[in-house]
Amino acid sequence: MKKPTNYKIPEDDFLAMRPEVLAGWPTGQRVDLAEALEYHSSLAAEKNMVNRLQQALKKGETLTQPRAGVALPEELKELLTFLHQEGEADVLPTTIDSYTRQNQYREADRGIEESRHEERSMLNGFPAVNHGVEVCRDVIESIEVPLQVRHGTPDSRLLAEITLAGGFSDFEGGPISYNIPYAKKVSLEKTLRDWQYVDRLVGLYQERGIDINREPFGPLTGTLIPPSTSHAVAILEALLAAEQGVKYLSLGCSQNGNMVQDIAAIDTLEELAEKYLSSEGYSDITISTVFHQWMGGFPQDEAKAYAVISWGAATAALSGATKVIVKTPHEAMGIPTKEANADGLKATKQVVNMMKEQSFDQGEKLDREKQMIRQEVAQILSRVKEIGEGDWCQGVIRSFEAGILDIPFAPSRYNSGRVLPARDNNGAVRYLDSGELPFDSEIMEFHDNKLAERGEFEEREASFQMVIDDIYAIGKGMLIGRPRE
Amino acid sequence: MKKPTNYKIPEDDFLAMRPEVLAGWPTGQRVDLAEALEYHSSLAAEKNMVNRLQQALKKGETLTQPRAGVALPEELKELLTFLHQEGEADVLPTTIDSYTRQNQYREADRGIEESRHEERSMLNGFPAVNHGVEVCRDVIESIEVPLQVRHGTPDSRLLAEITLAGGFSDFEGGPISYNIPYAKKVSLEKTLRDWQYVDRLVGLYQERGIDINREPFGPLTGTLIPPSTSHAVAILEALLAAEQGVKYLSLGCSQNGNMVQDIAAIDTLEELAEKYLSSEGYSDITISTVFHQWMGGFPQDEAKAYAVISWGAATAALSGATKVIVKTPHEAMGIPTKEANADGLKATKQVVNMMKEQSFDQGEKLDREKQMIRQEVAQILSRVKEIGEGDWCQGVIRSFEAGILDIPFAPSRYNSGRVLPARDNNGAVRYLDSGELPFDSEIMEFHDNKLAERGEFEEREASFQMVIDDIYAIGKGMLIGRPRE
Amino acid sequence: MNQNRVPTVVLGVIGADVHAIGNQILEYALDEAGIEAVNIGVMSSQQEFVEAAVETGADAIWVSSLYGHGEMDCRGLRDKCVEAGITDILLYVGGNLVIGKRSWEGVKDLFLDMGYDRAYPPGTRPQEAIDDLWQDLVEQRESKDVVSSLD
Amino acid sequence: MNQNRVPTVVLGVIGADVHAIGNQILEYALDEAGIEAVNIGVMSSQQEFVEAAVETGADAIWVSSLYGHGEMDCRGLRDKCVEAGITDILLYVGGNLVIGKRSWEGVKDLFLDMGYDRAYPPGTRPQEAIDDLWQDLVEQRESKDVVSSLD
Ligand code: B12
Ligand code: B12
Repeated sequence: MKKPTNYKIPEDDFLAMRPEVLAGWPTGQRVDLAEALEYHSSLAAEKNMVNRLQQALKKGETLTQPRAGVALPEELKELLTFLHQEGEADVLPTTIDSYTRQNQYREADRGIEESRHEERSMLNGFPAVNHGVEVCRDVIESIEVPLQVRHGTPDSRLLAEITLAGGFSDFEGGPISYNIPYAKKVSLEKTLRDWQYVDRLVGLYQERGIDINREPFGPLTGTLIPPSTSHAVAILEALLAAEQGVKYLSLGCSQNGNMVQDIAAIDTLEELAEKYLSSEGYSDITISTVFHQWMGGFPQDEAKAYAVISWGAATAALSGATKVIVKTPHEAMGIPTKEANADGLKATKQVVNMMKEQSFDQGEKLDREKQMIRQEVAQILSRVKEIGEGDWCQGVIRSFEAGILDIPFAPSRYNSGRVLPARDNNGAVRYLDSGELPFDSEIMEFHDNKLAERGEFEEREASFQMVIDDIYAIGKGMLIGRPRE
Repeated sequence: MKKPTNYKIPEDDFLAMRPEVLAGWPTGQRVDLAEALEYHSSLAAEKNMVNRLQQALKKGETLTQPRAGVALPEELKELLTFLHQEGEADVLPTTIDSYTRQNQYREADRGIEESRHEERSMLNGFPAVNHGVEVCRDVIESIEVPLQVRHGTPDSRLLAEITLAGGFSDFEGGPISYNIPYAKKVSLEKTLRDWQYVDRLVGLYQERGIDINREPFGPLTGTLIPPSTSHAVAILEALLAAEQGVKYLSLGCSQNGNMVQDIAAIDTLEELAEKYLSSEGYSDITISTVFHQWMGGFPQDEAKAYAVISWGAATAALSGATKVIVKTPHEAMGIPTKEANADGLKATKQVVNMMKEQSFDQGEKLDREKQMIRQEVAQILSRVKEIGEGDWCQGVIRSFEAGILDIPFAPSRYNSGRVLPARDNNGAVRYLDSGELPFDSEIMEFHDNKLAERGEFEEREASFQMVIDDIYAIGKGMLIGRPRE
Repeated sequence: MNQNRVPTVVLGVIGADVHAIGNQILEYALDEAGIEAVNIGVMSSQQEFVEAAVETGADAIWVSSLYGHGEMDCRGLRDKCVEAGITDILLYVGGNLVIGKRSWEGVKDLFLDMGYDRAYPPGTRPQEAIDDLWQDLVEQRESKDVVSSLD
Repeated sequence: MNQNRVPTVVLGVIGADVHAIGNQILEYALDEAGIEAVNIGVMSSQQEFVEAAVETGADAIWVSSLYGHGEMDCRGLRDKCVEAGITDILLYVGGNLVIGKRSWEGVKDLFLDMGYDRAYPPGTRPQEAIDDLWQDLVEQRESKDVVSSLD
């Protein structure tokens, strides 16, 4: 098989690939593109995600969205309705279970059965492939707002076919962001190809007049990811998607906890994505932004969890993100009850509503953070392009091999795992060890100095113990993992 | 009786007044100054509030403090211990019940009895006068951190005598702040005199080497108070206290919800208080600051209440206030259970801990807010001094008569009640009607313009309906009370 | 109730309670609704409520209690009304009536048992009580009409 | 357990679970404690755990499950160990073992009944389990000593 390169799959080639994909599970047979397009046209405009996001962009809203998914459709409808009505969620997800994410549809079937039998969800999400197109449509029809598929599936071709035909108008993930943090042995060659398929499918809908939004998964491993790392990935995935005909993209990252750095992250993400997309010749793309409330370990105490949630909501509002993905007071313990999920949403909504008319002085500190992110992203992406000899697909593959792209704490064996992040003395996330990231000495010194400053303050060397302390910190009530006395 | 003037009560005069005060209720007989001083000296340094506040000032901490008080001492000890241990409160209060606040000691006795009988607190606070010195000391001894008396008592002379002798090292209130928002028919002449007594008593402790902190009640009616109004009152009360020998003062105000304005408020409060104190010749005073989480109507929903609490905590931390007074998720419903009280504290602590190393760009917006507050306070206070012919006591009395001092929504008949506040289009609190406040045209125009801007946006005139909408807004999930569609 | 007269409500905050804001809003809302509002303000005793009601020939008394002592402060108001000869006057009560967050049903029964006609939980919109008032006044008049037609 | 040998623990994350961070920290903590850590990483099957344990002559298997499918994934591991002839190997399990926030006592019993020696709730500090391990190993040795002295 040819190595994947960043070219738009010709429609005929694409259509030739479809039967095999759809044969992956019996429910695939039901998918019919023409009929699906018609179905989308028949849906009210309010149920289309692109429509809702455009509106938010225009009005400067920050929309709230939960994570939520259970094994059975009736329960899913009840859950989503509750989150919309009681939780005041602006847009809704359907989170897919972990078996489906691994294409283990047989295990998912077992999970469905066990869930029916035990009368509680034995799956951590909704196995949309097993349920099939009609069941998805039944869900879509019963909910008043647009739905997005959220998953973490390296090979989501069949999932995309079924859920898009099922009426979903937004699909999360990407070849890097749903591989490196979500898999151990899946090669980037494979995911790059599989996501070209997904993006091409979205492009097909788009070309035929149905707006579908795509959202790379910004947070990656969710834990102390320096903004330039997640930005580089998000922009690469945006470029790859754009090539296949995707027109609407939500790009995001997760809260790190230092407000200035977090605001700088959202600001630059939009700015840089637009810059790269247009300089690469994709000029009619609409970008919205997504801010994830803290994605690492949460405090077990619910009151403290509310604090983390609210602080994330405040940052989202101040950064002007188009959407905020909401955590719940049960986060550290397990998949939330619908009530706990609604509580996270309500707390977020209250803060967003109270902040939406407010803005801050933006001065030197913010400028400096933005400038650092811009430089770091530029240096990473120019090396990626260079090593790929102008091809972004090859660039991604070779960059991960060489550690030019390197995601902290990721389980994938295709990730070199040399980069170590840690917080500086103000809680901003820096590179403690930048591994093989292609940074110049100015950037390296900046990070080294920042961490030396903290080391001095704490009277210890910056080391892996510091990283561990930072991983635990928010769960233990702090932002920075100070040494224990 | 002579009109009150701002002079230091001679010690002999003061001692001559004491017997009558102490005769106010049988427990007064037990108070013995010399013995009380000895008792304070015997207490561990950690139990002294001044000590703790100095430490916080030095380290740049923001201490957390709840409101809490129940009828019976055993329950009070249990409650306070819980709030310290489980709620991680840094310093603790004892909130006094409303009968004691009105010197209705007989009703308080009935409340104690009913509480014993019903086995739940039938009083909204701790009737310290009825319980007396020994019971107070028993409470002090069982708690590891310093305790402050929080009340709302126009005439708190006996309460101060008993609680200070009982080992409390911090006493809240003042002649204006515990009169105008807390009483209907009590004259300022009376409260000015009664608080001279209280401050003189504190001065006596101070002169004899026992540090006692005094805290004017910053929030006043707690609802949409423009910073210059509460600052003017806080500074006046600081000046009056300083004259009587008070050396340690915590000055505060409550959150209004616009972060820039709130930070400006805390910044200028400290700055202006120091300026006025030293220009009036009180140079050895230590000022700390207190930020109250939103003091107006709360959302009933607990998740939303957490959001308001957390947002207040964030503002407190960013403003660098020495202490934050914490609300609870039960606020809209009733006096919180000890668990709910601890929950508010824990959420606050989490935010404060996550924010404490962070700071912001401070630019033009903040400067402008600060500049407005400085000018407004200067204009009010210079009129107060002028109309008092150089005497601050007389200045206060005449200013309230003339509406030069005027507290929105206050129940007192000594308040002219012409001032109406409302939020501008960014949620900052402005003067919709500045009544007789002695502002120059520049200031008036500033406020008018701000409110006109909002009026235009909302397509309605700024009116009392806007004020009502703002009063309800936070309780209904918004900062600004927009017209209903 | 005189058929052509604007109805009159005496309102105030009972006991040692100084919560003034809701009281000011209630007065404004009654005014806007075309009801004569006699506001005796905060810190009002039972006696003051009754006197004001007698003096103004009020149709209803609206008692607020926010600060938690409502249970102790509100007991006995109906008796005082009866003593003063305004036996049938409508008594409404609202606010944060008891100490702490308790189930509303229990609290409501407590106050209805004390002789109040209606009780309102925290967060009640004034309009709700105003609607109730019009309805109660109509019913009262109808039942009086029945009585007088039986004369 | 060989008296002079450094104890060996096989650790990994079971099923389709990719939560890698706790696993990395556990490995580091075991290392620091002077225990040989054989980390088979995330997404490991029961078979992989057993094979690694047999191969390395491990004293214990530490299974992590975070993502909620622990109940389905962990069932049967003890049987597989017995089949593979490592009947007495210590089996510890920890993480967010079930879906949702459930009472820990119930969850613990569920996993002990499945044949695990110890189960740990979310938020367990690695040191706690390391202390338990040392203790369990001593006890195991003592009971083996008793057995061998009876031979
Ligand atoms: C970071 C994170 C992620 C990252 C993981 C990145 C990566 N590859 O590692 C991402 C974003 C990719 C992710 C994905 C998912 N996640 Co996740 N995730 C988390 C989160 C926020 C933190 C986990 C973490 O790193 N903690 C820090 C480490 C140090 O702690 P730890 O993992 O708990 O491990 C410690 C202890 O538990 C203990 N321990 C663990 N195992 C063992 C074993 C033994 C023997 C012992 C002694 C001790 C022990 O020691 C460890 C070290 O101290 C948790 C919630 C939380 N805890 O706040 C959710 C959480 C674990 N995730 C959850 C879920 C459901 C998912 C998803 C299915 C997605 C979803 N619903 O949206 C996918 C699953 C993908 C998959 N196939 O596995 C749920 C699990 C629900 C449940 N059990 O009911 C949680 C609890 C969140 C929630 N409340 O919904 N997640
Ligand atoms: C602002 C406020 C204050 C201000 C009041 C300033 C002033 N003079 O008005 C200050 C700071 C001075 C204050 C003091 C105290 N307060 Co206060 N205060 C509040 C707060 C935050 C808002 C009240 C408010 O203005 N709401 C907005 C208005 C518009 O709403 P409202 O008052 O509820 O009134 C509306 C409805 O209830 C209804 N309504 C009211 N009465 C009636 C009657 C009828 C017939 C009808 C139909 C409807 C109706 O209509 C009104 C208009 O919409 C509330 C908590 C909350 N609600 O969030 C606590 C609260 C009322 N206070 C409380 C307490 C305990 C006190 C203190 C004892 C202090 C303390 N513990 O620290 C003192 C009491 C002093 C005294 N002697 O009364 C408690 C009462 C506890 C309880 N019942 O269990 C509360 C609930 C806070 C709490 N959870 O602890 N307080």
